[in-house]
Amino acid sequence: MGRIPSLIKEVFENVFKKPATHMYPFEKPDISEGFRGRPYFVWERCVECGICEYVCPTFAIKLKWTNGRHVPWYDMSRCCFCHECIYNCPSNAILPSKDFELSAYKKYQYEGLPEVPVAPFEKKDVYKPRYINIDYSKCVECRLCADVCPTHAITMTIKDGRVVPQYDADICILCHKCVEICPSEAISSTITFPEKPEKIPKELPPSPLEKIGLIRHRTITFDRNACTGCTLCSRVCPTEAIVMKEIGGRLLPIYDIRKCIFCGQCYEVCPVNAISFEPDLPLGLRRKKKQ
Amino acid sequence: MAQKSLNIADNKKVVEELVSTLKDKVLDVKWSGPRRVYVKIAPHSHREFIKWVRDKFPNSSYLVSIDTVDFIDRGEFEIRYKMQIVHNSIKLALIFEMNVPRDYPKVRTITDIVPGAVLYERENYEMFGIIFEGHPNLAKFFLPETWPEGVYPLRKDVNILRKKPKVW
Amino acid sequence: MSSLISLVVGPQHPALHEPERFVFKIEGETIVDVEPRLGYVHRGIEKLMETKEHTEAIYLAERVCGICNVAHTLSYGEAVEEAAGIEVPPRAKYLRVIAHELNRIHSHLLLLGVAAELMGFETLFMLIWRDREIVMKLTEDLTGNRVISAFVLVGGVSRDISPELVYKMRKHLPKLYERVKQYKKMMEEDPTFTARTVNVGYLSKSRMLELGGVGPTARGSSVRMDVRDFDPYAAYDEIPFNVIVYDEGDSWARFMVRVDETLEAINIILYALDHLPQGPIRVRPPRGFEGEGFGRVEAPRGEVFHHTIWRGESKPWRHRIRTPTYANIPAVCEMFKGYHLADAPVILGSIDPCFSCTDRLYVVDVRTGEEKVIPYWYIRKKYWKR
Amino acid sequence: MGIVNWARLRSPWILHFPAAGCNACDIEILAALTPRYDVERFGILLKPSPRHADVLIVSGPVTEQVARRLKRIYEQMPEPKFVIAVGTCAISGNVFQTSPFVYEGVDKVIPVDVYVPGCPPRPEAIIHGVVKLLEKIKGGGNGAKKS
Repeated sequence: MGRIPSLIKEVFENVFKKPATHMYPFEKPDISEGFRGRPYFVWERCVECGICEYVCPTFAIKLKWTNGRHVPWYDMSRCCFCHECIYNCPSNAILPSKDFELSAYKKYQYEGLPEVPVAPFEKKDVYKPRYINIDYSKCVECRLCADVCPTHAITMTIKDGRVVPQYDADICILCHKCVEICPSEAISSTITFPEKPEKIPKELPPSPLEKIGLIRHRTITFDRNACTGCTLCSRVCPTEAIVMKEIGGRLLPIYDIRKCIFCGQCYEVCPVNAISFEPDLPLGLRRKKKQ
Repeated sequence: MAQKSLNIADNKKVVEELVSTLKDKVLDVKWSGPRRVYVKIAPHSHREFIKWVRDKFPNSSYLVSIDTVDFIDRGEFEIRYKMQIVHNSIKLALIFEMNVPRDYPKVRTITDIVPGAVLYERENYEMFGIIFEGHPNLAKFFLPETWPEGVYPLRKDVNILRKKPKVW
Repeated sequence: MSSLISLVVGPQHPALHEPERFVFKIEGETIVDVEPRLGYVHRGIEKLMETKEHTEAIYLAERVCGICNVAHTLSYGEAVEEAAGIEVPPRAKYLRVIAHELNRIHSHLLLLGVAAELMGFETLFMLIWRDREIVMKLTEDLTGNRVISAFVLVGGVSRDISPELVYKMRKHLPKLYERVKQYKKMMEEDPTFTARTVNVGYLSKSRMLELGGVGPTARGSSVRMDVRDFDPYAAYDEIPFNVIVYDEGDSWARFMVRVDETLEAINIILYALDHLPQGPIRVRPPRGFEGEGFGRVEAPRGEVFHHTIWRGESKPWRHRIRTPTYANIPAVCEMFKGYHLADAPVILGSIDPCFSCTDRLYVVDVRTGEEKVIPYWYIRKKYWKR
Repeated sequence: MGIVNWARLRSPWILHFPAAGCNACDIEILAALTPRYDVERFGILLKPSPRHADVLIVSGPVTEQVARRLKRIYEQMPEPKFVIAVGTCAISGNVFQTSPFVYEGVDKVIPVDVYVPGCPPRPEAIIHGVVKLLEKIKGGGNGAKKS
């Protein structure tokens, strides 16, 4: 029994020490400097970019149309306090705090939003601080901007023989994804744009590709009489620009130029040569066609 | 540090020996770093490889995991057996990749060679529907009793998520 | 064999801290066979991983297991970084080591306390948990939360260490070292502890390798395997440390491995603080890439293993997670056999079970029954894409 | 406020049910019992059996398999009974929301009296939640009406 005293000694030492207990509700809790507590949103600074909604792993932040602004609604009952939104906010509109006493009786107390104040730029008689400005003389019609746009504010349309992006300022949340991705720097954000831009200008400048002698292949034509309705073209199409539809008892391809990327796969795969390019593919890009 | 000594030549020697022993069954060898090697093996030859490793290093190798990748575009499953060897200066992770046709996923079990593979095989049966012939108890382990027969959740063509994921 | 009785323990049972079920087949008081049933904690993480980008998925990986969360995020990070071909800055590597080892200390002390409680040794439980608060405070200072740290991100770490915190760690960790040494002495000598653990749950080395046990469970049976040693990640190839191996193979050895590892972890942290390089703490990872990556990490319970396959999209094609408790279940089922039912909690405790790690794959809900019918167009689309 | 209610306020007995969580909340609840925070100051006692408990603490996301067991445990508790949902997973499902098989919160299965958000909540936050529940009982919450 000579082995027990190691613990007995320990116990007796602790009898005369100060208790280790932290008397929490009656005493101020000891919280570290960088503790991740509840995030607070500063509406005056918010530029409505939507990045916080994108990075949130738990769907706790949702952009909603409130009082004429796209502001983030924060649902604390879903928040996992990872502070990813705070690290990513471009305008420091979300502030960390050390609040942890968040318990409540009802779940709806966590949702909702205080009254959204007037955005600072509205006071200066500016409708919105920034717009996306598209320079059509630089646009190479690659449709990357339409692909990345989260709210479909940029969509592709056909005008003056070009497939160009059109911009809807009302839906745009100014996330600047299109500015980042544009390969030809045709999209830029303007700080002092006075008024809402048109969806698409009335007259389009010529395409930059034509200046250097390249011709964009703009049309694919389908010879409906020759078509057998085999659906091969709709299957190979990578962008689902060709859809098969039953017209007059026959299965015929319906073609959407706004989705087409002119890859030529349908042209290559068609067994009866019913698909043709106009103008024809340049020599370097022309594929060998089996007869 | 003595225990951190790593001899890459020794690692290579092991793989060369493996390839020379089971020459016709090895389809491809791919190194990813000095300690990891992917060995593509012929269908239904996994037992020989694992037996070889276990017999050669009985006191210094173990089975890390068995898992499956669903290559739905190629129409086949890829079963991966991961082994680890730690023997003096040999520190090698071996990954045996084996293709199995998607419409007839049936392989022999390895539980008689490595008894610890029981749970991994059950899991792969449950999640991908791969049948391990000769397994002592190929029953449900994770999924509850109400789960319908013939639906294997980790296959790519099974879509059971509730909310749509974000579009960005 | 007529006296064979099946005894169901769980899912809710005072000796188990998580919902799982064990069916013990007992003859008199002796356990003859055991059949585990997991799946109560099954959340479908591997399927969810395929729908998330790495910015979100790192938080999902963190919640595979809350106790060894740094091991899981580190493993996920290592895997994705290997797939994307990113090199992490050296300072971030050292900070990862510090967070990882703090996590290990807290997990081992947690288990030793819980094990003492399972043996009815309440005093030791309370004493260990009191000293564990030192680590919790340091973790909170470093990462911003006591348990779930959100510290490791893909490409680096989320925040830097301050000079005051370095000073604080150097001050408090040697104190903790002394305390843990005291507990080690207690566990070696105290009859309350040794009577319940020595020669209980024995498993030999060769059997352990056959069953594929990992981590402290295997190292208690003189299997000299530690991922930090044979496949070093983060900054472990520059940091000297010892691999703790005990030869006894019983529950006592498994507990002692953990005590010694706690001491070793404190040494590693102090070494890392002395050799902390300067520089940035994070690089930006790309969004979509192609590649395959491994993340193998020695978590407190054993080897955590993430394997990820990316095929050029912003989401992984397949993400595989192998957790340590899952590998240890065949071993623990073997350990139960031949011992008394009263020893079962101690044997189970000696592998440090973590069932939330284990049941990560899938879970069923009756409400969505109709959604399980796979629409034809979905298959068709998947097949005909490219 | 009857004498029974007074007694209940002085010493609520707690049953901790860990649902399919990641253990982080569980160890924080356990940490609240240990010397540093010591909830036994308020007479709170952790009980292993649902028959003895007044308050059920649920942590972690509720899966279908756990939901049935949770319901059974809730039914076994004597009246009046109170439920505290600890952690974001127990309130709304947290990162597992997209998984079709995790309920979005405990309140889809059993009624909840107090929610304690946090991932995981600090032990202080859990104590705060318990204190808030005691206030509710004192102020004539659903428990007082039933008894």
